[in-house]
Amino acid sequence: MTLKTLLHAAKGGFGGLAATALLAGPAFAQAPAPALSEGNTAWMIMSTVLVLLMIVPGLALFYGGLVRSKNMLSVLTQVLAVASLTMIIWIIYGYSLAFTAGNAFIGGFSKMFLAGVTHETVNDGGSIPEYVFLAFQMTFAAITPALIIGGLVERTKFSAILLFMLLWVTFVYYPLAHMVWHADGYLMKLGALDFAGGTVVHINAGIAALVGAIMVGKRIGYGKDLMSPHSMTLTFVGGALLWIGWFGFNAGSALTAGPVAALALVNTLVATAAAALGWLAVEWAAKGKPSMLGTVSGVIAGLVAITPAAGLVGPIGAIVLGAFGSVVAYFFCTTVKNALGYDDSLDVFGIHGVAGIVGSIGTGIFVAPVLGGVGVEDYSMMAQVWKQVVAVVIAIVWCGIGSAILFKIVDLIVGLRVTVEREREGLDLSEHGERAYNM
Amino acid sequence: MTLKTLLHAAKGGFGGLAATALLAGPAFAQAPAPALSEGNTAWMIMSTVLVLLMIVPGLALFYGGLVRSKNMLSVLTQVLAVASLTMIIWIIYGYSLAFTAGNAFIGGFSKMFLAGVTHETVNDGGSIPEYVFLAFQMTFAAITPALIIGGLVERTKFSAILLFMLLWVTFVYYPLAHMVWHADGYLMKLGALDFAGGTVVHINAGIAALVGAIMVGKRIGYGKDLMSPHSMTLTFVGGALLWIGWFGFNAGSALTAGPVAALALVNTLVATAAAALGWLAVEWAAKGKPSMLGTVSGVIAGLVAITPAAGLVGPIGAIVLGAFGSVVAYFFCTTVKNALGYDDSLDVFGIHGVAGIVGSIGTGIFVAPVLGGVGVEDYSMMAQVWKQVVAVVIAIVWCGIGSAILFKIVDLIVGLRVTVEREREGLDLSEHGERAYNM
Amino acid sequence: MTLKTLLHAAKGGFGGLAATALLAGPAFAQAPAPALSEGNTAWMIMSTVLVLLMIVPGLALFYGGLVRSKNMLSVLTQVLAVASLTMIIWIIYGYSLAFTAGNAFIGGFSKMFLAGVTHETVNDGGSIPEYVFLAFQMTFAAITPALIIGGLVERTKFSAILLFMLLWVTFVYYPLAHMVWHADGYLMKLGALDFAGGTVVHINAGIAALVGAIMVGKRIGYGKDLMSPHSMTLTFVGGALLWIGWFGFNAGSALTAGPVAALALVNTLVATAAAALGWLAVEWAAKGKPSMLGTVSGVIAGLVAITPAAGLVGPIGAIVLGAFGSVVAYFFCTTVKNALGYDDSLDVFGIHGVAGIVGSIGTGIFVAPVLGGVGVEDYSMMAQVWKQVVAVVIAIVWCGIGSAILFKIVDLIVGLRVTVEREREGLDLSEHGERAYNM
Amino acid sequence: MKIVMAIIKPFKLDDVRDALTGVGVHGMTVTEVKGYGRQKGHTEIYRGAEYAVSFLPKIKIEVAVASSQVDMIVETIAAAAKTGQIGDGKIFVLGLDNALRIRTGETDAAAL
Amino acid sequence: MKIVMAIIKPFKLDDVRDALTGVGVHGMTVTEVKGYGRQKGHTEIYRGAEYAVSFLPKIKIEVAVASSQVDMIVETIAAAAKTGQIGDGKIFVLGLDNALRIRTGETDAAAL
Amino acid sequence: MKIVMAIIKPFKLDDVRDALTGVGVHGMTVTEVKGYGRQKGHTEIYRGAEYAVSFLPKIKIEVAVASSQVDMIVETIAAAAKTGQIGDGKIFVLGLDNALRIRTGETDAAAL
Ligand SMILES: Nc1ncnc2c1ncn2[C@@H]1O[C@H](COP(=O)(O)OP(=O)(O)O)[C@@H](O)[C@H]1O
Ligand SMILES: Nc1ncnc2c1ncn2[C@@H]1O[C@H](COP(=O)(O)OP(=O)(O)O)[C@@H](O)[C@H]1O
Ligand SMILES: Nc1ncnc2c1ncn2[C@@H]1O[C@H](COP(=O)(O)OP(=O)(O)O)[C@@H](O)[C@H]1O
Repeated sequence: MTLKTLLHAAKGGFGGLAATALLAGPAFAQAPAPALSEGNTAWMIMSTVLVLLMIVPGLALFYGGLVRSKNMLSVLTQVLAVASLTMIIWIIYGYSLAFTAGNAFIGGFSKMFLAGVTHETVNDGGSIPEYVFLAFQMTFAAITPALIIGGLVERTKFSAILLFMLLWVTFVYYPLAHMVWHADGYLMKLGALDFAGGTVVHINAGIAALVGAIMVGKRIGYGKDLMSPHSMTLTFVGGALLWIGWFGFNAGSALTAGPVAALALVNTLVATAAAALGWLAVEWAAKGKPSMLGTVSGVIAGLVAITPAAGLVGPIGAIVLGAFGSVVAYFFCTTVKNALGYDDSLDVFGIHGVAGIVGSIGTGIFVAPVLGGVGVEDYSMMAQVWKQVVAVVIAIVWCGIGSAILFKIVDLIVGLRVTVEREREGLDLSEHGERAYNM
Repeated sequence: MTLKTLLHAAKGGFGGLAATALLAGPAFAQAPAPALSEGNTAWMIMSTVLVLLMIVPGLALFYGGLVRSKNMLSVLTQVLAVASLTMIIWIIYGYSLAFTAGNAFIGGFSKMFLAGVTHETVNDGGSIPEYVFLAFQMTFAAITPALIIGGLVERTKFSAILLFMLLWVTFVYYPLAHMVWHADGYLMKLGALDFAGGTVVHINAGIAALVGAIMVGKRIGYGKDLMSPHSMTLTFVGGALLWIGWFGFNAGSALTAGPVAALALVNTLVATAAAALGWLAVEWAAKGKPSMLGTVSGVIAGLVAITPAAGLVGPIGAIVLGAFGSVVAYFFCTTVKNALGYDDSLDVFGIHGVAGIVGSIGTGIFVAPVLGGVGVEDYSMMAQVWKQVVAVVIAIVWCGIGSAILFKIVDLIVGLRVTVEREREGLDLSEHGERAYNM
Repeated sequence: MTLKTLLHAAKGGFGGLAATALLAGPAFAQAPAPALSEGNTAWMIMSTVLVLLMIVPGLALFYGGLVRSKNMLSVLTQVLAVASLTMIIWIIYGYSLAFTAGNAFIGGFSKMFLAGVTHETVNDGGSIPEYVFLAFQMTFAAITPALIIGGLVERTKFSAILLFMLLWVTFVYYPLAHMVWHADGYLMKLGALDFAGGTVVHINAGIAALVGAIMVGKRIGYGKDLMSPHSMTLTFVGGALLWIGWFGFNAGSALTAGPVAALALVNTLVATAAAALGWLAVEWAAKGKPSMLGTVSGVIAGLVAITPAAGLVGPIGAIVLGAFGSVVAYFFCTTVKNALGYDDSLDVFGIHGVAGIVGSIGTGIFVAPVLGGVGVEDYSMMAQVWKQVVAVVIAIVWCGIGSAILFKIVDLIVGLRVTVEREREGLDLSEHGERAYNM
Repeated sequence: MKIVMAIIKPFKLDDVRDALTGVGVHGMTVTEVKGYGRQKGHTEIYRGAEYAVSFLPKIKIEVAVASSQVDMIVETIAAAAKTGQIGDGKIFVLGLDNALRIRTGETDAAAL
Repeated sequence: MKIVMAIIKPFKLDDVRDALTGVGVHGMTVTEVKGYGRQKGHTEIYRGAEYAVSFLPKIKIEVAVASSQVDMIVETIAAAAKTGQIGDGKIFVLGLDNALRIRTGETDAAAL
Repeated sequence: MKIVMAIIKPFKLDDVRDALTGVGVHGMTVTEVKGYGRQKGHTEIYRGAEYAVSFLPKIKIEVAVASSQVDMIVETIAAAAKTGQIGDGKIFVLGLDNALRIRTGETDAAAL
């Protein structure tokens, strides 16, 4: 059995899910019966926990280490509060809007407050409880808005961030998730590939952060004052935990503990390693010194680049994709950003947006069996790359316009930015009444 | 099949265990044969590792970040040493006292030094090796004494802490664990619900810490000197890792990777998110600023509140329980504690004790099928709440009296408190001969 | 069924693998069919992730916290870059050299670039995808060189470290892994026991670090200047995460989620706890104060000592082995090192080398069924201990000579050491152009 | 005018600050320093390495005052900072030629 | 010679450094300090505990200068450090008897 | 009496402390400071952002001494702190009007 029918067989679930049934080699062929699998359930519970680990403490530390110490707690609080808020919304209407039948762009309200979800309902593949499936997806819907924070740090009001994220998941994230991952979704039907969330999560967050960085404006003293990261150690820890958690994100997107997850596991190791070495090498060549922050930035860029491709390309394809995504992201973070002058403070666009685009388009290339990929039915590289480009463009446009409107609305309601005095004092004291360190 | 017979079917094991067999929906009904399940075993090994993650580095950092830097290492050492000590005791006689037949209050000595435990013995449900079951329970018996440390920090002798914990697990923890989780146990027979350890772990630790805080006395300068936490960042990391590890604690208490664990997974996500938002909201309203420490304190309060209920209530019940537990804990930590003037330094009672009580009693309410819970046989809300109250009162009385006696004994033998000079110098130097930071 | 035929039944795989099939008790006997197991796969994916967690952030923090803050980032970058580099080499030729047929000392090139590895290939036991097996082994091949860094910190060139590690895995690690873990391997055939890598990983890394420490020379000011660890907190966190991740290392080496993993789980808990208490106790007795660093050092020593024995000895044997390994390591780190005067900066030899030797030889003793071990066919304590000694000696000689030659080569090509000015300024600024902290 | 520079034990800072406020001093500048003196330090042990640490944490307080107030202020600080144990610290008085308040441009006594 | 010691707001350090470089001062020593004065502090809350923090972060700059340059340098610092808001800080001038450059042994004005 | 204030390279602290102890000085106060001077700083790069850091870590040592001892002490410090490379630092001597040992109330020379 081959993988040719991969995406067209998807029946209302997650891209990776359908993949699993189809990837089944001989060893697996006896057991695709729609019974709960304790092994798959064990893996998917862990995957859910791993994605939560990416958010707290992973992302919170990765971002927090990069700001000045007077704003550390604001970052930590924002990440935690945004994740908490979007988890509750997920239960109320998010899961329903993203994963129930509706039209090509959005689901319905039939599962609001998890109506109809019980111990006995299972996911579409049938091998894990629906509770696990919705919890796993919940963490995706929570990390994506949290990623956006990186473009807004050190100057944005806490209230503005909460309000924006509430609106953004509703009007930008849930529709895009529906388009990409639901059987009726526009991009799913188109045949665009996104194994674990390259468009829905990374391009989406990258674009929103870029729009936000521009609309909120630069930090006081940007480009003039020393704004060195207050703790590179914490950034390292956060980056490392993002890598660790990303195995839940990528290999978990198989929704089973089988060969697809296995391939995603290997790819999430080697694409990342290659990306770390890639950034390190170009930086060493270009600036004379290979930096820790560069190496860790490469790690993240590699993880982003392999996300849409994790269960679809071979390990050598993964190495190439990771290294290439990393080098392109390096170029954006160091050259393009400075040239254009916007203050995407923690490079959400430069890393997640850029490597996400590279990965999404590259998936269309490296999925080719001749390049070691698993292939899709009637594969033609040109056609597949075109579908990938369409998906990327739709994500950029949808998110770009949506985010701009929502930032404007939030600005009108609560105001986006703190006062100059508060910004200078630091958000920890002015917005949260605490200090991070009292050594 | 319903869950009505839940607790009465428990046959010598853990509350959650019996639940599993009974929760089996159609998909599961074919497979309750008493064979080892690799999926369940995989999940339970991970759950054990996750609970260990709660202790080190989770709890150690959560507590350590809150003390002054001169006492940081004392907290880390205490947590690690107490966990190590109680793990060894668990092998020697703890497992036997807690989980073998005896009377309604304590087990026997038949499994001292793990006598009779082999590769071939399994847990009562039959699906995981007994080694895994006893390792999982070992981590519970290790984290509970470690929690108590929070009431004693910055002034208690290291030797006193070790001696107290040795006595305390023997005379307070093992009996209570037996009463609640063994088939012969008094509270198990009574029908009190405690899915993952609300009474045994949290109320128990909270009360012991309160007694300890009072008997050891206030720190020098308490209420007068600035005692701000030395690193809120570490407290955040610790809190986040507690959340991560708590999935092992709660969903692991299902002892299987099936629908019960799935429900506990969802509840441990949403109760916590709701609790974080709950504390944040009341603090914002009451003090004008939502703090990071408040949000993380809400996380812990929510986790504590959902612990006894994790596999028993529905997600909406979990949200209510989490938010409510958090708000009540807020009130205790900020108002009641100051009014009464005891120095429960890191709010073990205020958070674990208080939210534990809220959760234990709330479990009796939200387990109601009409409120989305899984129900118990012959459920009546009044009756069930009464059983829960009895269990709470027994835990409080047993632990309160026991702890007071043991603290007194330890005071007589080695003395509870370091000298004023040592306290002022900091326990790191005076008790351990090291400093935490040399930047 | 007993375990007597344990090692002789190994058919081309990992020691622990064969063990599993044989350990099967009654409950297991029905299911040893060579089909993929979702439960085993779930556990082995998690084990792989756990070993990665040992490297980043685990080992990086454990080591990083012990250096002065001016060298913090150099340690973090070295660990991350070395792991990344050796992962890519693993794909190119490492896996092939270690795990394909060849002669008794090295494998062949048949699986270069993972040739022939597909979705459908499985490990030798047949229950997990080959992708998972090779990913798991990849993390072992990455952590071992990373461990060596501890002997070289604060003075070695970044380029020298990368080049050395590239050569070292090729000429020292892959051959030794092949000898110990491949069916044709010299030490496998000899019948030497190494459950999870006592010789291949720990003795190997310990010896290489010792050779490196001597050949690179002492740090400027060693033995004279205050070189206190810059953050004991980070060392604690790293040590704790090493413990957490080590469950993947040890229990994962069973390659299945069954009774062998269960035993390794228990042993990895209790040997470590005993070792922590062991170091704490001797230090308290000898120096008057039990230190945090001592307790954590005990943790690592215990983990190292139990590594070769994890699935082979009983829990009581594990306690003895852990405590003994810890005390011997204490003696080396505090007395022998000072007497001999070499600057094995972070005690890689003192802990990994020494406890690794104790554990390897002790495995030959405590595997005895009469001491609670699982036994091997035709067991005789003298004979088995002799085999263990032979394995240890071969590892020491092979690694000692190989490492010395490779360090010499690297010295000739790029030079081992930075200039005095760069060393004094700190490697973070001089080699990486960054500072770790800007508080 | 004079600058009174006191080296005290860290835990006495609040007492000294309160005492100074009590006698009408409403400005001071504080620095974390390390002191070496008769008070003996401690030994730290990190695995095999033992270090005798002879520098102890101290607080330096600098107060600019009118010359007429110097004695009173020195006494106030001394009284508040005293524990009677070795390591209590020193008070030094230095000459101060000029003072300026940046915000207003006021000088000398008016600037304090 | 004199030592000019200025206590300023932290975010003004770069401005002051640039201004001093502009008038030919090429050496200075900077210390992180905490200041107590008219500028009111803030309140921090950690769960139940509220602390009024009255010491605020400030930067102390010390510049040794020839006596003839003192006024110019005080003015330069004052101009660069001024925001007009409370807490801008102080400038103190102290007498300096001798100066020595360790590297060369040069003394007094030549050492600066 | 005088206050000798030396700005030195951090890694020279132990040498200077030992040299001072050698000539009978048994008290000093040490502060971590940042120095700006002829010694050029370094460049740090954090992704796209390059910062030229001109303040370098230095150590400030303050020793109160009897006037008669000043020259000897200045020489001792200078000798111990010297590497001959740019950035070795300065030694400043300031006048000291009074000194007091808080513990005993001893003043002036007896307080040192
Ligand atoms: N000659 C000195 N110059 C500057 N500071 C000093 C001098 N002597 C002591 N100090 C400071 O005063 C502190 C207390 O001095 P010490 O001799 O320990 O105790 P005591 O003042 O009680 O005799 C020292 O830690 C140091 O900071
Ligand atoms: N008498 C003083 N002696 C030493 N430092 C002082 C004195 N008064 C004020 N300072 C320093 O100057 C800073 C600013 O003083 P403050 O009274 O707050 O504002 P302003 O200078 O605008 O009146 C203080 O934080 C403190 O560091
Ligand atoms: N005019 C000055 N006033 C105060 N401190 C100074 C002055 N000039 C230099 N320093 C201090 O002395 C240190 C060394 O000075 P620098 O010019 O770099 O080297 P050198 O002393 O060898 O000429 C500086 O880092 C600074 O801390």
